[in-house]
Amino acid sequence: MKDAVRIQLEDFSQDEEIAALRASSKRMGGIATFIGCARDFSEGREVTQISFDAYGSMAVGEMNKLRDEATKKFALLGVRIVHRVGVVGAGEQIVFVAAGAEHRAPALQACQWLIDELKQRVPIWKKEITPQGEAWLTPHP
Amino acid sequence: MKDAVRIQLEDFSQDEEIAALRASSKRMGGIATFIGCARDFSEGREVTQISFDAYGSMAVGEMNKLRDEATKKFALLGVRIVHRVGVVGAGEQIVFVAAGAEHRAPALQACQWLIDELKQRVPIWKKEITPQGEAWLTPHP
Amino acid sequence: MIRVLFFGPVAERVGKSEVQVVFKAGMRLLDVREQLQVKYPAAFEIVCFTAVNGEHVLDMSLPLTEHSDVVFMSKFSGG
Amino acid sequence: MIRVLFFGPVAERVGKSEVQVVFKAGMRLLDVREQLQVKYPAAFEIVCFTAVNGEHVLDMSLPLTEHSDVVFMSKFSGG
Repeated sequence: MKDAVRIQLEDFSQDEEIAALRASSKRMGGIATFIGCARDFSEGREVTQISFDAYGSMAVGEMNKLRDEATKKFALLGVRIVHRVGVVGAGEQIVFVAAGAEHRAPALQACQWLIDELKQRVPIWKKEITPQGEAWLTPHP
Repeated sequence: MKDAVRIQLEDFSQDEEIAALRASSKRMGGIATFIGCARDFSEGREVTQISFDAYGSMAVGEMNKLRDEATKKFALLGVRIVHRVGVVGAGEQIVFVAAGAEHRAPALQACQWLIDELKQRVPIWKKEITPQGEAWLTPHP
Repeated sequence: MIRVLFFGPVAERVGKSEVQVVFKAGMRLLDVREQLQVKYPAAFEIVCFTAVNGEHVLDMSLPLTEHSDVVFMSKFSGG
Repeated sequence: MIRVLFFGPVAERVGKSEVQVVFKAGMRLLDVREQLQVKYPAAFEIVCFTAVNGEHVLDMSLPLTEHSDVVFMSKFSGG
């Protein structure tokens, strides 16, 4: 069984992640997920690939903290967080977050909280590769 | 290709639905999904199965309206809605909603709006089958 | 004929999923409802929504046409 | 030795992903930062966060121990 929280080079399967999440409890009435994808266009520039650099050990540590905090805050029955690193092509999947709870409201709230916090707290950096060259993305405040 | 909006007896695959959703646009930066599952416990009773009755043609009509309204309201690039009917075992999947947008905020908001509205507007009814007998579920106001 | 459909808990209380009501010129939605409410009072206790030809209808004075599909529905519990 | 790591845009501006700083008794996080900031001013322009041994640190007066891992990071852009 793959870790519930991990970074990896390869793509992920929602079916596999959701099956693993649901295996943890039959009390789960609602599962909310978020998938971030590599867009082929960003701030007016065509983007062909995105390259990710990560401070791996800390990234996984922070993602596990997010999982624990969300579980307490929203009384979740399960959480999965997967982030890809390396090079991802336009249109490919980058990040997956899933939150399972007895009812839908906490699952949906937790999913939004998890992706918002992940972007704030997890040491991963994105470089956009365009036909004109490469540039590290500067996040908006 | 399966319809983006449908009711069906059989289970669904998230991977298939997400692939179909993503095929519609490479501008999609965020996809939010909600999966409703049959819980094995409801209001103190053990539930072994859930049976669904639907006013099929109107249900699909209303689900298509939800799709169109959400697409306008949240500037979505894609929506998928799948609801199962017939008999579903405890722990199985019941409903799937996915919203894809350029950015994550509208995708997440649309996903929540879609599942909330679906519950209000789509003519489908749920009967809980327990070891003590069967009972149509009375939704809370 | 007006075809009247029932689903889920309403169908259970009516004891069937479909009944026919003879169409009369000038017939309104509320005429059909009143006629059936007398026959199936327990079912109509839980009726919250009405649809005509697959569309939600709030105005019970809606005139019906021959061969309309009318559905009296309890609160939805899908999802 | 203190091992100092750089990632993403900071590593690009430093020109490498790791440097070593000689540990001295009583050394604080800000001593390491000042020493490197002079050498790599362009990189430190975009540094927003600091971690010691994999944990976010806000207090720059934190005393370091021999063999600490220190990371100076720009704003995250994952997800």
